[in-house]
Amino acid sequence: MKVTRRDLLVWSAGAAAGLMVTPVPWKLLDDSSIWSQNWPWIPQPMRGPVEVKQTCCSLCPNGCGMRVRMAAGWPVGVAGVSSHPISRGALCPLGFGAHQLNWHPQRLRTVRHRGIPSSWSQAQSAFTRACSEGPVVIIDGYPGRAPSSVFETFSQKRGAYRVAVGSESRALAPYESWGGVPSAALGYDLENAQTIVSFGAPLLDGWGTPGRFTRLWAERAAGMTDPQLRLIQLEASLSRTAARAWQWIPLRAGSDSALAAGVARVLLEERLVAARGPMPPLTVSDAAAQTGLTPDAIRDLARTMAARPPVVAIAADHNRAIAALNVVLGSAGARGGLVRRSKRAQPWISADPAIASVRAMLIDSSVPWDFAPQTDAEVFRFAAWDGGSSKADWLLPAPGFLEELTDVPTAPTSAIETFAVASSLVKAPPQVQNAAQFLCSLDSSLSTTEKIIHARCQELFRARKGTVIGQEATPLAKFTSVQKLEEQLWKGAVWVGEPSQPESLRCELKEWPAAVASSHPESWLTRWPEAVLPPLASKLYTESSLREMPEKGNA
Amino acid sequence: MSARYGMVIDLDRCTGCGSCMMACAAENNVPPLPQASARTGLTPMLVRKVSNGMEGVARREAFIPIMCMHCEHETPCVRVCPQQAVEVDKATGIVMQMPQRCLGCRYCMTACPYHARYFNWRDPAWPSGMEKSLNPGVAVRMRGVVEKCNMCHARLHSAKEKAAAAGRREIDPADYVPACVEACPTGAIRFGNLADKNDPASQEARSPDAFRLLARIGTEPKVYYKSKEAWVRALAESTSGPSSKGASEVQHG
Amino acid sequence: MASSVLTDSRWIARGEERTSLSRFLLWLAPWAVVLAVGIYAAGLCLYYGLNQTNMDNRFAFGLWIFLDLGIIALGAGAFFTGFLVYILKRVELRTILNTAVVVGFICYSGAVAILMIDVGQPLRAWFTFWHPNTHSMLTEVTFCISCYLLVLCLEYVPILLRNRQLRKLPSFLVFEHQLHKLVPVLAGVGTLLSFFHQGSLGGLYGVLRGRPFAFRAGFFIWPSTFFLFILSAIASGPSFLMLVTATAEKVTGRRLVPQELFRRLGFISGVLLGIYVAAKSIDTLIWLNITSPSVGFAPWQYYIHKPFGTPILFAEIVLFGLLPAFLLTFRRTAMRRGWLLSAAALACAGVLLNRFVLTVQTLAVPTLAFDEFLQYTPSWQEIASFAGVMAYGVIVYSLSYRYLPLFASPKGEDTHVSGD
Amino acid sequence: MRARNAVVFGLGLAVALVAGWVVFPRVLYVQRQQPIEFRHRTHAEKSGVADCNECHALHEDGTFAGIPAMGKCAGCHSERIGESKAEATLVDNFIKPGHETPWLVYARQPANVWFSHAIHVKRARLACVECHSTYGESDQVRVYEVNRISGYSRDIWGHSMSRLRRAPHEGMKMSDCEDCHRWQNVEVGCLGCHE
Repeated sequence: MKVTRRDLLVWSAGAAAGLMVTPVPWKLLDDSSIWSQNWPWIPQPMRGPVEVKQTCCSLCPNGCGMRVRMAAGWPVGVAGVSSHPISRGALCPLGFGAHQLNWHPQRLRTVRHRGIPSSWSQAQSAFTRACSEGPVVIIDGYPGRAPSSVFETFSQKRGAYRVAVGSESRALAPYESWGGVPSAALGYDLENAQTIVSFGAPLLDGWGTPGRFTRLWAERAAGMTDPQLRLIQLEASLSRTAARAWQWIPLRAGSDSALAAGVARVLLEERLVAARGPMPPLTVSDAAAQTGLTPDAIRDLARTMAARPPVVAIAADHNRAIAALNVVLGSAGARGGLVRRSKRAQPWISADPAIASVRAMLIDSSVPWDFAPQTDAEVFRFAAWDGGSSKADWLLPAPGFLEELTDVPTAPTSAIETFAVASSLVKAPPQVQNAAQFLCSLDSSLSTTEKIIHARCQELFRARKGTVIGQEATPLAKFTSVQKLEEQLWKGAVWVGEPSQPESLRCELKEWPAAVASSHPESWLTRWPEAVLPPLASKLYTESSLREMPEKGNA
Repeated sequence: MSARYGMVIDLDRCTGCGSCMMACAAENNVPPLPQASARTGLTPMLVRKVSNGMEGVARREAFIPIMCMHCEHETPCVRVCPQQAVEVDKATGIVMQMPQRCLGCRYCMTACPYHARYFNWRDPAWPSGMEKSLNPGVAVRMRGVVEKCNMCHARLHSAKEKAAAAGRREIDPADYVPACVEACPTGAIRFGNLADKNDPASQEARSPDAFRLLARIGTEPKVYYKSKEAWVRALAESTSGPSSKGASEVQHG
Repeated sequence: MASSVLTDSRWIARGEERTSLSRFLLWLAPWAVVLAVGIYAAGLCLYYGLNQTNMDNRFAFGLWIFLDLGIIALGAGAFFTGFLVYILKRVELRTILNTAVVVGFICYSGAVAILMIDVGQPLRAWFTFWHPNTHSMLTEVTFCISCYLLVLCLEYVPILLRNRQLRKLPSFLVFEHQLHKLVPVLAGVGTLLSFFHQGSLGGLYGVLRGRPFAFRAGFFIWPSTFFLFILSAIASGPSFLMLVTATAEKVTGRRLVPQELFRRLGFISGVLLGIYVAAKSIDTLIWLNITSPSVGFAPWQYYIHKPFGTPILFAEIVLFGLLPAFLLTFRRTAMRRGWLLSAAALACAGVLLNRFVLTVQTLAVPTLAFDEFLQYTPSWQEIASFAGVMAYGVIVYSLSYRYLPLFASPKGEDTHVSGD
Repeated sequence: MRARNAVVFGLGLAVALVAGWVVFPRVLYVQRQQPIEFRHRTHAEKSGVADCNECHALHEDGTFAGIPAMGKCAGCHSERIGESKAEATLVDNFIKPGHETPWLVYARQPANVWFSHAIHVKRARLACVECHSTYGESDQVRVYEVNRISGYSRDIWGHSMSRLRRAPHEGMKMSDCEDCHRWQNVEVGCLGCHE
């Protein structure tokens, strides 16, 4: 039988009609749409048990309380802890994306020697050799922790221990020289201040522990025409803080010292304050000329400041004139001003970026990437993320977010002492260790971080002072054993010391400090110096134009 | 009981830090795509910087967080969606966007006066390994669909589940707080049930300082704003900028 | 000559004079290249997603939607001619009926093809049929356009089957004959469907409460743009048919339809355009003075953004509305082919401008006080895929012209007008 | 002529029907074996587990444990009990190295679905068998079938391609959820069940 073209057509018609009453077209239509809802190349969240852990953030020295949601053992979300006495439930914007940092494309996972993959044993032998050949400097960006103590002990015999701290801590240095109290023991008693005069300090934009001032400002100043807390921002440009301040006074960039001097002069001349310091050499009209303000504006500012004590001036950086203004105001060592929060803190020596005649330099991962030392020494830099420094001979992969055990000492600007423990909640990648572990592996006589934390807990327990704030606040005296205390701290509780004694800081100032050209860098949140940010932050700020991105693009 | 979830955002308290944006994006598994740009980005919560248009000492700036306003009446996006991928939930008043139903026609985006809807112009992607940090309560969207603020629905799910396990019908309000509200360091965002007269958010929404964006269009948005600053109110309530040269600092392009 | 080797005279209707196959292929070649590039661009959009376009979150609709709306309006000639011929019994328009069907088919299939690229998830487009939101204008558009495309296919098939070779299959001839009986019914159905989707396309923007530039008051559930779109579509449809035929005459060098038919089409177009302009003017006045101010938008603020100043409104109503309406109806100008065709072109440009204003200006104009005016430039992929659709149109039209009795009367007798 | 046409047409029809109803399902679904031969009944009888909840626990916060983690198995199977091959696989391949067993979950919904066992079990008081049938009393693991295109378990659509005959554990498509909700007068919005 001959198959004709016609047969083929009729057959196809039958097949087509038949196909319509089979599942084929309908199921394919359905399945293909379901396929498009579950494309295999779209990542899906992990399945697994969900739990919430409380800890403290150790990414910067401010140690905000953090609640970390974990799914299948990985952190999947971060929130603040509202019971935390300093951070009060807030985090900095970057904190909310911190759980993604460990997966950052710039994460360091292997030892690198001058850009070439190397190994820990080679790094160890290189460091041991360096130690035997000459002095070694260890630079710490987050002093006061248990690892810092490891660094100090190690460098006592072999070289020097130095710290590279942020501008907030540097702003406290003048009081150390005038009052003899280590700046590590000083803080601002913001909670009792009624007038806060900020010389360009980004108070509402990442200054100090973010939650502390923003919460305070929100409760006592936000949206009020006559706020309980007067925030006066003296700054050349309309920053985020200036935009929200009770008063914004734009002054010429870099003229903060002149303004401080001018204000101090008015205060003393008009006897608005009891004379506690020397008369600044600068006249009000000179100050006006330098700052671009009118002499009357400076007088008004001085009167406003004196009108609502306690008043405190906050410098953005190491500015001695502003510190001197606080002395004139009587705010150094007074309620609502600068206070000494700790009796135990040791003075530390700031790291000078130009360090010569050193054989080797070990930089801890807590040191920000903008600290780029000019030295001939062999540099061993620990870091969790490659921030793009070319200066390090050795790049050593350090634990990232929540990957290491550390204690969290008092935040730099805090008025009261705190102590917390950040335990290691996430398993670190195999090739990773921190500087303290590295040193302990070289010198077995060193106490490990764990032992130091244990010792500190015992010390706290013996002192029987302060309160432990966990699920609820418990006076430390009620703890029956150090184990109980440790258990609480490891679960994310915070120990809070007793209120500070303002009078224990006394500043002697013979003459007005010579003007130092102040160039306070923009807030780390306004223009990020660090190249490593949570990828979400990079994305969101690009899309919202809320903040300027670092010049060099990164993921 | 049928709730009407809404928010009151105190603009005088907003410092423009961006915590809400970060918390929102992290909660909702927004991909950190490196090709991000202001025009094709994905910001279910977007803080916009506005100014009074002046320069020098007279200049004032404020920040306005923009998100889905969860319009109650004639919800523009719900009316236009051809295949019911958006709806106003009867029980909560939340305007729900279902990316899995969406065909990506973007008609809802042209309908939304607040530009609070975002299209997935690209397939989502994370740096290798980062998918382990995804929130398990929120499904990742694929390219070609529209998404927006769903008022952190995953948190409502958890709250409901917790209530069911405890044998309760109603959720505990403390269990359901959207990520942006929780993250705001100044407590500028108040979240609550607007249908409940005793709810603090509902009371604040009725305060004389409260207003809504483009309220005259008549869509009854459930996100309120408040500010004591006259220029902020004038700018937010009016429909045209203070001057023809852009009042907005948000640079598009 | 190559044509002696390669010939397709078997397929060309008896008695028709057509250019040689090689010349024809030469004519098709550039269009085929454009089509190929268009398919490639469309493929890029489907494979990589819509990031290949320059659309963004504010400009969620771009070139594609504008041109879709435009060609669907211009394609309205198909249903309207059918309506005139079969419902209103204007038999003198029969000559142009096949052209109208082919042009309509091209416009609609092209528009649907572009829409399938334009949506982010084409695989889920059928959800509209399965989970329709009956309140949405887009649902109405989707249903009507897909149904009407089916109708156009059914109308196109009889024309296709009258090809010289295809006619040889006896069952095809029967099929064609049966289908042909259906054509008046199809014309009626098509009219109804078209009426609704042309209107819904206008409603698409008119209902946008959140876009006061587009939002219009209306009757019952339909905003005024619903009716304006129908009017402008049927006004420009005949003009577009006239332009297409005139272009075909120019390209082939033959007179295909009598000049009288052009005049008649022009007159229909002109009268409807006049009605449209009047309605549009009233609508604009109501919108500027009542609708828009009532939601807090002062009329001036729509027109402060260059290049969308008031001149564009003037152009839309007067230059591309009133003027062609006058030229098409006024006897002295309508008698002159040049004037007539220019007026038809103006009318078509006018409907395109209207669609442009409604799609693009609506999105460009800010709604929030702190929004800004935005601009958008289509990417090459957008332009190329649309150019591909145009090339597809030219190719389908050329093939239809060559192999099908386009200008024959639908009865099938060789009574077509062959010029020269 | 007509008869011939009818026969040819019928032939086409028949081929399509066979292809669509018989061949197509076999092509569309792939069969996969579970990693271990697991017997619900043995566990119920030998270890005295009476309640599904003992292994498939509902946590206090309402989250559902699903298939128990390795730790639960290791409670008894830290060393081999018995001689079976499955026992060896379990202990040597999973428990000792500490790997989770990659069970193929018959009722697995995609990531965009939020299903709360707590709400259905605690509030609506649905018994396990109403959705999962009597699989908990079975003596062997079923074959797991996966859809090649959508990646879904066959239980979601159900074994009957026409969806006309369905066992209780089959049919977990959205329309099935909707049907039950409609019967029970439970009104939920899209995001009531979607993530």
